[in-house]
Parts: sequence; structure tokens; C-alpha cells
Amino acid sequence: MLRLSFTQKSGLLILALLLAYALGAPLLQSGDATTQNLSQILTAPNADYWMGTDHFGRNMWLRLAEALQLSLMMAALCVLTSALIGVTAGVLAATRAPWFDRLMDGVVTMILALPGLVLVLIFAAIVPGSFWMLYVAISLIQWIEYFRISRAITQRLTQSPAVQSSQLMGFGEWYIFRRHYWPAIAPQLFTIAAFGAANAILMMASLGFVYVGIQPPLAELGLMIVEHFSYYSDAPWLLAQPLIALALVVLACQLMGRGKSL
Amino acid sequence: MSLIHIENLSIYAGMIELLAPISLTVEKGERLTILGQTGSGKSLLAQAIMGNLPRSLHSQGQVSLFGRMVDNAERQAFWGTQISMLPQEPWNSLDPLMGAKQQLEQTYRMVAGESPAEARQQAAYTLALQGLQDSGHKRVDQLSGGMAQRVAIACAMAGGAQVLLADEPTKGLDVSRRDQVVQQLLSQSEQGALITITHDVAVARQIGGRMMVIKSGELVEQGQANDILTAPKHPFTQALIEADPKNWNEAEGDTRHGEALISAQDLTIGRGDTALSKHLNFTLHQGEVVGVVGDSGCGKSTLGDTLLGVHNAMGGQVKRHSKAPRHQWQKLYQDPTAAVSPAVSLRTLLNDMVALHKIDRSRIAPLMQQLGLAEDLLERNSEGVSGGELQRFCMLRALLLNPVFLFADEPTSRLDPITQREVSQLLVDVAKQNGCAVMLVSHDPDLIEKRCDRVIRLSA
Amino acid sequence: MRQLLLKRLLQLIAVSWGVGTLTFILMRSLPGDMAYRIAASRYGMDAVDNRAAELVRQELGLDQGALAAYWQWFTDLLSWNLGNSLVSGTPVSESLWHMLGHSLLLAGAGMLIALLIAIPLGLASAYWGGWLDRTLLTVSTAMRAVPVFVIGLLAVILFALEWNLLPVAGFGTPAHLVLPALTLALSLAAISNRVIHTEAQRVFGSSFYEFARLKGLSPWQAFQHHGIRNIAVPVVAFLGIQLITVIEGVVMIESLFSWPGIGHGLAHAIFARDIPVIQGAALMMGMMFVVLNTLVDIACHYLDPRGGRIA
Amino acid sequence: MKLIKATALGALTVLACSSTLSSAAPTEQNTVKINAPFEFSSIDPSRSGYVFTRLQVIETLLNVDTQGNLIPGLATDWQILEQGTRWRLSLRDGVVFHNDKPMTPANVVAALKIALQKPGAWQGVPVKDIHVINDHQIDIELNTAYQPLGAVLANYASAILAPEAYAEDGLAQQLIGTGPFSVYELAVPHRAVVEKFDQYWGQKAHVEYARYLTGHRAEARVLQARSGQADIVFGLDPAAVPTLKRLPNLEVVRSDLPRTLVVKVNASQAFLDSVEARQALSYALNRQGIAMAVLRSPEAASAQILPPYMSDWYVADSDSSQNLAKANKLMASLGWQKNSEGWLEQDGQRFEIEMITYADRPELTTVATAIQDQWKQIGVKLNVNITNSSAIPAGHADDSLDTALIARNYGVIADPLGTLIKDIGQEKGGDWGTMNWSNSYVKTTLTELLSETDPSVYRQKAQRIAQAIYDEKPLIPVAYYVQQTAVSKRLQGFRFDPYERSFFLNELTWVK
Repeated sequence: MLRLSFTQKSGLLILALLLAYALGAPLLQSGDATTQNLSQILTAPNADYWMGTDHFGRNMWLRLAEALQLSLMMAALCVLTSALIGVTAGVLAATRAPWFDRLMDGVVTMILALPGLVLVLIFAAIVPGSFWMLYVAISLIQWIEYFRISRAITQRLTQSPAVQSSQLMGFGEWYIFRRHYWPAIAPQLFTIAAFGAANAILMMASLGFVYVGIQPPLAELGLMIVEHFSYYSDAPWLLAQPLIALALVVLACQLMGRGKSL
Repeated sequence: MSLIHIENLSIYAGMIELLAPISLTVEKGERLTILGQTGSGKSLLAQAIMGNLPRSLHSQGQVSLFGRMVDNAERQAFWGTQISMLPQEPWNSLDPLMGAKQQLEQTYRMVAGESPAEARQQAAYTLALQGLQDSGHKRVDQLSGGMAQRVAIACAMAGGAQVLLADEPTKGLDVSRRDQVVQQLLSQSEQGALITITHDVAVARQIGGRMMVIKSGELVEQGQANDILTAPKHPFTQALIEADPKNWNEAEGDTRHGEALISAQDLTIGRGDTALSKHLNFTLHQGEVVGVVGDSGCGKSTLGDTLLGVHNAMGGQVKRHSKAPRHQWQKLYQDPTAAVSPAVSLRTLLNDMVALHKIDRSRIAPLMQQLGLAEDLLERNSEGVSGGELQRFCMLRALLLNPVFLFADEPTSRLDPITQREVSQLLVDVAKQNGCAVMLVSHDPDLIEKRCDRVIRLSA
Repeated sequence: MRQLLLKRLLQLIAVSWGVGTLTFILMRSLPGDMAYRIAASRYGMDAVDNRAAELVRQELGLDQGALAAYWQWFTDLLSWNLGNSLVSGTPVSESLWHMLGHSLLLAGAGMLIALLIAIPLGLASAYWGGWLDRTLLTVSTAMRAVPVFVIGLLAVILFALEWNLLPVAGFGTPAHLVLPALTLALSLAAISNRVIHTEAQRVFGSSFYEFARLKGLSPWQAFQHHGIRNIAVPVVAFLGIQLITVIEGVVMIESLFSWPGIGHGLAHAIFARDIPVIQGAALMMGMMFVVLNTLVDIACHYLDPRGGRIA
Repeated sequence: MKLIKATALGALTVLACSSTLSSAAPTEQNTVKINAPFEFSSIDPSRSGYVFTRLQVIETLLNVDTQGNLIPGLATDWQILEQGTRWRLSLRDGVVFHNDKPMTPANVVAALKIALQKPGAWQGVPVKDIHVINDHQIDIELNTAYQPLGAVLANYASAILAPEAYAEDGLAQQLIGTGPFSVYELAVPHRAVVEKFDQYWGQKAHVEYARYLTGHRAEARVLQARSGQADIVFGLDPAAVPTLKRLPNLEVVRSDLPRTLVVKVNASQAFLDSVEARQALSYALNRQGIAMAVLRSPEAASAQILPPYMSDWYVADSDSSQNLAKANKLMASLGWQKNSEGWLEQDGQRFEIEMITYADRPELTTVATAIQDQWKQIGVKLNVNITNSSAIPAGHADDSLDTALIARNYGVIADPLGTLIKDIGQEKGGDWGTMNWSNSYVKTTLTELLSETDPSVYRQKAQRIAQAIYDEKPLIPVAYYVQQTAVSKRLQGFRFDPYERSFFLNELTWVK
């Protein structure tokens, strides 16, 4: 259904590779990401530790995989929830009574009053270190993007001849949504979803940076970058791994989002 | 000394030849019209002459202006001062953020080299000449199509160019605006030369001078305009001329029709809070074809929508004498591609309707055959078929609902002349066979004359 | 124009009330007893004990009912008295103005440098295209793929440590401003140079621009009279949207370079549960955000008389 | 139009710029730049006086030498009369405040009386009255003998300020002290610049200015040290120490201080109320691994809360090595079996506890993560919750706390008895000490020691208390806290105060 441009295909490829690594890694090496080995800290990648060990002697091969799993899961969950809420609210705002539209406008202005990160910061401070509170906060901010796009498209389509003719022919609301609104919204959704996923991961990493995000021992890319920063001179690869992983996963999402090369 | 002389100029996209080699000369004071269907490579010829072909195309052959052989780069120096071109969409060729007068002034000042005071005075004079003196400050989005076209022409000639190339100058304009623009072109290029590119036979007839007819990149006929128009030799030219509604044969004017279907009593129609037409009284009968004509903006489409119940009347009322259910009052749209969802194949859309209204499938094949719709057409979606085919598909869908009333809102204005003739004929015949009343709207009085039993004139 | 300003004013009031109440509710529901947190910030981590917390509770009346506290806070807000910081006791508005000055300085410098980088690169890549366009595309995509604090970390490693040219953190001399502003500018320019590129390409390819050339205007005249303004309208509108990334970037960069701005203050106040400072900072940020948006709206209106914002 | 926007922005930045830049007289050459993790939320001695005693702006009547013995400060000597209920202090003469006014006994009494009402070190001291005796002596009368009073007088909360320094409500609004440095410029909460005070009674400073800056982030402080923007950096993250050691422009000073990383245990919590459970948790700790890999100082591992040089309180034979077998046996004896996922379980309940710690000290989060994994080896599920340090006293007050990882300084008051009484002596234990530990012997003996003068009896009782703490493990020590400080090589004569009372800035000299 989706004709992917070259950039989107390369994005998909990178994402597939990362997913394969994230899910495949635990199968290739036994043990879990939190077992420490205090006598083997900061070892460079070698035979039995393919990606070396971190400052607790934990196996980076498994730990990075777990961090990637967390980021991808957060991205997927946030995109799904915000898309669901955003599109339904958008279509309803465009088709239902005007007071609903004004109400949604008020809510949106309120949320947009503060940059997303500040709001998430406050939410994360309430229940520090909980994945679910972060997920709720990020989705709360991201649904607006979907709301605005779907409302704009639906508003334009309600006046269009196609919808008018379907109404004249006696088709119901659900059919009009399925045949007219959804096919127009869907391609746009893909772009926003891809960028939404990228932003969700970036935001979670940023919160890790300000020590409000995830609590130990959970592995998270942003927190890892901060923890490993002080070892940058005697174990540079330790800092490089989460950095590159984060850059790749965000790059993959952004490439997928870019139909034509922006 | 010829103003323009071209020796077998041809245009290629890579290896494919878009325009076969063509030669022409235009002397001082001469007028040349290039006639052809849309997409036959006419505008490429104009761009080749001017030297602004898109990067992906390249041309061969020699072009000499004012007796001197010039390649693309040198020709740019001639732009504006010696030769000037008017691109197709006038409302796109003016800067959206700048007033009309300001743009004209600017051309006088920078191209003709006049002092700011002279330029301002000259611009005011030219605009007054065109009757636009009070809309000088307006921006493009505040001007009508016709007004924008006239400002664009003024700008094109402001540089003092002797030769003007006009590419489809009357596209999308209604009849009265079209004639005004043609007159302006003729007067502006009195001393120099005018090359006009159009698909509208009526425009060609008004301009006169020499004419060349192009069919899909090939020069098929050339000579004096009125000779070709009165006695076309090439079959394609004949079909083109006959497609002009002026030459259609008269409708039988059959006055038999069933009893009253719907009538307007002292009806006032309008959009938003502005009333467009007041105190309309008429009655439509079953199987009758009624035409509605008037300049754009006089409420033709609003009248139809009010009858259909999509818009509510501002005054008076619409009385329906028949109990036919809502889905038997149908509408055909000006732009079929906007009225049919491209998301799925035409077959699926058809199946949706059949399922909704439990239509007996056996009726589809004969109707499609009658409407000249091939079976495999249904596999494609609305963007995969031509404008004519799509309009006929809309008619199929409407007819399957056994409509009692069909409001056709300029159904053929977007189609090329030949298809326009076929589809409008088909519409009237099929409606009459199925006893369906038709209200046909168009801005072309000839078309309405030739197709309808009765005509309602709306004044702006 | 007046109607636009009225709408923004309404938004300002709604924002201040909304943001204020939102932070008030959120902070009352924070886990951990506020009195203890404040005592910890006041008397030092190890010395805080129940006696100190009890003292703080009486002194600041922390145990008065939620509604009474809210009403009292609301009346204070109307008289623009944001109360005193629970921790340091200094009036909130005074320290916030001080912080706001730093944040505006950082945001202003960041956006200025971003424009200085993005405009020439965007226009050049649109006009010539080719290898310049491709390299810019890859660099911008890479830059957008990393969070702003990573750019900051790399800048610190490179400039401050390896070449030891610039100070790492803190404030005072102009040299302190260079690294944070540069980090913010790079993260902004990565996106805006591509936007300028797309808008410039749209204008250069549009028929009114071609007609201007056909009318006889030289390439430079066409660009000067028709190009600049038509490109500027969507770009300025985009700057309005980019404000969100500016403020979010500022919060991250301030905590990385410990630049005493409002973002840093907010993050720190959240940790210390200093409610008045949090409300003040969130309010100030909300207002700063709406005011900056209004400025962009005015610029857009002035640039594009048609009123509608293209972006 | 584009021009207008650019100039508007430019003007804004210039305006903002001028308002923040202060043209400080101190220059790069004459200022010692100090960076530490501790903010001073106000200038009142009771609140963050420790910053200003360290910057040697304000001084106390008594001081403490490196072995923890009391030595003369603003008071030349002190006698304890009438069985410890009257302390007579003779004041040093020739001491001048920063406002050039001489320090009189009346000033001292006034300052002490103000310090008395504020929370902190003076809590629980049974003071009857303080009054002037003659032109160079004052008396402090107590209701009952209070042996640690000397240590309280050496605490920052009892610093002596000039009368003009105090506002009516007793809060200091200007720091007019007696130290070798006076305040030059203050920006609460994170920037202070002090200037050499020429009329100082003791050893005058060589360095002209000193600038104190709070650095919240551990890695930002390390960067300051590396790039030379700070001459002295306290609170170094142990992880960065190896890299800093290799740098030519600075040296890393390691110093032991009486601060211990301790796991505070709620002895009334369902799983932790038995001694065997606490001993099992202690055996499960790999103290050598933590000391070597996390704290980067192998000999810091310790099974006792107090350092060896506090010999009265140090139990001779203590074993700090990891012993998983013994730990598992102890847990089994309590009826815990490992379930399928490897967690200990007993009649449907999993052995799951929470550990609270705070991020202000970089080592705490890393040590907590290490403990979490080590306790996992014996099946104990530990959830680490990093929040603000106030959550620990709050958890203690409402009994919601399971365990907490803290860095308790037993040397704030030179003699540990004072701290031990506060941490262990109270009925429920102490916010930063034991919690609901039922051992009446220890509580009664501690109060007796308060008035015990015979050293051999004092030592014998102290040993029994130390042995009880070591055996019943109401507090599970992990390691001694090692303070790492980076000092720039352009300075000479830096020495670190184990009791964190002073930076000894007046002993610093520039390397020529």
C-alpha cells in the first residue's frame, strides 16, 4: 500500500537491523544485562564480551540490546496511543458540533503553552523512574501533532465534492470516514509517526540526562551516555556505543518519515 | 527583415522526440496562431523559442531573432526588451505579495529604464487603459482571472518588447473575459508581432493572421486562419473545428415530458449572507433538460445545490412534487477527479453502492456498454482513467440509482473540445431514456443552446 | 492585526492561569513530604532531621489546606507577587528575572548564530544544488538524529578539553557564552537550513519568479525584489514553530553547561520541590513562549499582508 | 525588514550581556578558583555556615586538629568546672572583626545565644545560661554535664559574627566574621568571592582572592578540573580519578575521613527484623569489589561504621569478606526458599525491599546499583529509588523506609559520641542512624558515657557497644568514604581537613 522512496527504504533497513540486534542479542549470549562482574570492569570488546563491559563489569552486548528494546518499545507505544487519540479527536473536532472543536482548541493551546519537555519533566518528577509515567507524559504531548493534521484534512474534505456526493448517495458516517477521510490522513500519519517515534526516544534520553528519567538498573540510552561520559578518555568505545545506537535508531525513524528528501 | 526565423526546431526529452522539426518565420506586424489539443507540445515550442526550456529537455535547430542567430544564453538578453512571453496561469505569474500597480511600475523602472516618477505615471496610464485604475493596489489573490491576465500582459509588454508570445492566454476564463483579453493582445502587439498558442477555435477565429495546427508533436496543417477554419483539409483539424459548440447540430427541441417534478416559488438563493439571484420562478418536469447560463459568480451552482437541498434557500421555497427518496436526486460535478475517492478501484466503489442500495447487478453491463465504458476500466482507480471516462463512470453510478433529477454542474468544462461534445450528448440522451430531469449548468451559451429544451438566464 | 493581538492576549491569560494551576496541582501531588525536601535544601543533606522539617512546616505554613493555599497563591499571582523561594527565601520574581536574562541571552545568541549559519547555506544549496546540497542534507540529517546534549558533550570534548580553547561551564565572561550558544545554534540550524533550502527551491522554481525573469529583470533584481520576501514568509513562520525546540534545547544545554538560566533553575527547583520557584519558572517560560510567538506573528503579518500563515 | 529583526535581537543580547558581566577585581592570576558540590542556600551560619568556615570567613571558639582533638580557636583555653556543668572560656585578645571592630566577650555571648535557638548542632544541649565573667572570660552554665559541648563549640553553627551582622530575627544578613578572608562578593546560591583580610590575628593568607562556585553535576566538576578552569575541585566522581591522575597540570589528593557508606536498615520491617537476615545481607556484600571497582580505592572496604583510629569504638576482629554460602544458609534457616525465577520466597511472599538514596553524592547511585546486583545473587529483590535526600528522614519518621544508602559523617563533631547518641541513642534510633533497633543495653550505656570521665571504663563500655553494633548489624557498613580532590599544580601547600571544617586557604601559596 505504501510506495516507499529510497530514503524510507534505507530507514526501514536500519530499523530492521537494530530490531534484529535488540531481539537477537540475548539469544546469542546467555546471562542477563544486570549481572555485574566487578573484577572485569571496562574491558574492551574481546572474545567472550563481544562489546566489552561497562563500569560495573556488565555485558554491554546484552545491556545495549535491552536499552534498544526499551527505546523501541517506548517509541511504538507512544506512537500508537498518540495516533489513536489524535486522529479520533481530530476527525470528531472537524465533523461534530463547533463547541467540541473550541474545547479541543482550548486544551491544545493549554498544552502547547509549555514546551513539551518541561511538561514531561514535571510529570517524570512525580513518579521518578517509572516507564509508564514517561509514556503517559510523552503521549500526552505528541497526540496534538496528529490532532492538528487529521482535523485540517477532515475539515478540508467535509466541503469536498467527493464527500457531498457520497452523502447524496446515502452513505453513512463510518463509510465516509473509511473511504474519504482515512485514505487522505493515512499517508500523512506515517510521516508524523516516524518523527514522533524519533522524538519520543530523544525525549526519554534527554530525561535520562537530567537524572529524572529511568532508575537503575534499567538500561536506557540517555542515562548510559551520561554514566559513561566520565570514562570517555580511558574507555571511549563505552561512550561511543550508546551514542551510535541512539543516533542510528533516531536516524532510522527520521529517514522513514521523510517521503521525499526534505 | 524577419522578426523571428526558425529552421527545423525540434525538442527531445533524452532520446524521445516531443516535437518534430518545424520551421517558421514571423515578419513585422504579422500574427501567428498555433492551434492544437492540450499536451500536443505547443507550449514547449514557445519555451524553445524563448530559450527557457526546462533543464530536462533540449532542442535542436537554429533560432534567429531580428535576423541574428542566437543561442539560449544570448536570448536571455532579449527578454523583456525585444521579445516577451506570457505564461499559462496569469494568477501564478504575478508576485503574490506585491500589488499589481507596484509590479508594473517596477518593470517600467528596471526594464524600460524610466525614472521612478515616469514609471509611476506610465503604470497608472496603462492600468487605466485596461479599466483597472481602481484595483491597482490589489494583490493577485484579490483580482479575478481576467484582471490578473490583463495585468500580466501589461507587465510583459512594459519592457517595450516588439514580439509577444502568448501561451493559452484565455484558459479558464469565461466567454466575456476571453474576448476582452484577445482584444488587448491585438492592440498591444500592433507594431510588433504576436504568436498565440491556444486550443480554443473561437480565439483563433478572432485573431486571424496565419495559423499552424499541431497534433501530438506533428505539424499537420498551416496557412491563413480563415481559409483553414472555413475549409479544413486535415481530418484532425475538422474534428477540432466541429468540436466548437457553435458548429454542433441543433437539439430536436423535443417538448414532450412528464408531469411537474420540482418547482421554485419566488426563490432567492445566496451563499453565506450575500444573495446571488432573487425571485426565481420555474417548474421542472420529468425527463425535461433545462439549461442554466450566466457569468461566473451569478449563483448557477448555488441554484442547483438549493434544489438538491444541500443549501437552504435565502427566500421563497423549493417545492418537490415527487416522493422519490433522497438518493434519487443526484449531482454531477465539474471536476470528476475531486468527486470520486482515489483510494480504491472504481469496481469497489461500484460494489459499495450496489451493496448499499441492493441494486440488481444485471443492470450494470448494458448501462456501461451504453456509456462506452470498457470492463477493465473498473480495475483502475479514479486517477488511472481520463476525465471523460471518469465523468461517464459518475453518470453510471447516478443512473444505477434511477434518479428522478440530475443536476449537472458544468460537467464538461474541464474536458477537451472533442470529448466535451460526446459526453454532453450522451448525458442528454441517457437522461431522456430513463425519464430523468436534468438541469445543465455552463458558462458557454452555445453549448446550452445546442443541448437543452429550455434555458434559464441568471444575471450577475 | 488588532484581532491577532487580542487573541494572543487571551492566550497569555489562559496560559498563565492554566500553567499555574497545572504546576500547583502537580506539585501538591508530588511524593515525599515537601517540608523534608525543603529542609534538606536549606540545612544541607546530612543535617536535615525531623526537627528541621517541623520548623520549616510551621514557618511556611505548608500544612494549610490545598484550597486555601491555592486561593492565596491565586491572589498573589494577580498582584504579580510570586512569593518567596521556600529554599533561599529570596523573592521568586527577582531571581527569575535574573535567570530569564541569562536564558534570553542564550536563546537570542543561539537563534542569531543559527540564522547566520542556516540562511547562507540554505540559499546556496537551493541555488547551486549538486554536491553542496547532498553534503548539507547528510550533515543535517546526522545532526538531527542526536539529542542536543550529545552535540553539547561532543562540543565540550572537542573545544574545551582537547583544544582547551573555551571554558566548560559557568558564566561570567563572554567566552562562557560561546559553547552553549554554538550547541544550540547547531541543533537549530540543522533543521532550519533545510527549511530555507526547500522554500528557496520552491520560489526559484515558481512561475512568478520565472515570469519576473521573462519580464526582463536580471537574476539579482528578481531575487532582490521577489525572492527574498517570498522565501522569508514561510521561514519566519517556521521560526515560530521552532521556538519549542529552542526552549527545550535551552533547558538541556543549561543543565549541561550549568548556565544559570530559567531551564536550569526549573530542573533544580523540581528536584528541591521549591513550589513557588517552579510555578514562577513554568509561568515565566509559558509567558516567554507566548510573547515570542506573538513577535513572530507580528513579523509574519508584516511580511505577508495576506494574513494567513503559510506554514 | 530582515535587517530590523537582526538589530533588534542584537540589541537585546548586548543589553542582557552588560547586566550580567561583573568586572571583578580578582584576575586569573590572583584568585584561587574552588568548585564543590555544596550550595549555600543562605548566609546564616546555622543553615550553610560550613561553606563559610571552609572559606575561613567565619571562625569558632574551638577548633579540631587532624587527630580529632579539640584545640584553641577564638578561645585560648577552656576549663570544665563543677563536674562538667560550667565551662569557662578565656578569649583570645587582638581579634578584630572584618568591620575593624575588636571582638569583645559581650559579642561572643550574644553570638552564642543567637546560635542556641536555631536547629542543628545546639539541639539537645542542656544550656542554663551564658554570661561574661570579666574583660577576657565567659562562662557557659549547663543543667547537667554534657561531655560533647567542646565539639558543639567547634561546630560551624556556633561561629562568632559581629553584632552588626545579625538582623532582628537573629538571621545573619551580612557575614562579618573574624577569619583570614572577608566577603568580597556573594551570589546566593552558587557563587562567592572572598578577599584577603590583613588584620587577621593568626597566619595571614598569601593568596589575594578565592572564588567558590557550586557545580551540581559530577562530570561538569571533572571537566572544570581537566580544563584548568578550577584550581581546587572537591567531590570528584571516583570513576574519573584514573584519567585525572594522568594529567600533567593537576594532582589528585586522596584523604580518608570519618564518613562511612552505610546501609540504614529498618529493624522492624517484616523481612529485616531478625539478626540472621541482616547478617545474611551483610555477608552477601562484595565490599572489596565495590571499593576497588566503584570507589577506586581498594582499602576503603569496611565492616564497621567507625574508622580504626577511633580505637575506643573499633572492634578488633571484624571480617568484611563476601561469603555467599553463609548468607544462603542463614536465609534458609529463616525458611526462605528460591523460587523459579531465583527470588527468595516464603508462603507466597517474595523477599522484595526498597533502597532509597540520593544523587547529590556521585558514589551513592553507583554503590546502590552494585549492592542491588549482589543481593540478587542470594535472591533478594532490591528496588533502588534515587530521589532527594529528605526522603530518608521522612521514611524514618513514618516507618515507610525499608533500607537506605547514606554517607554518614561521624566526625562532624570531633568526638563520635555526640553523633552516636543522635543516631543510635534515641528511642526509635536516628534519622541518619539505626531504625527501630531494640537493644536497651546500648541506649542506656551511651547516655552513661556522656558523663563518664574514667578513660578505661569509657573504653570498655564503648567496645561493648561497638561489638553489639557489629554483631546485630542495625547498620550494615559498606566502605569508608574516600574524598578525592583535584588540586592545580600552580598552587602549593594544600592540605585536606578530614573533618571538612576548613580549606586552609591561608596556607596556600602560588608556585613561582
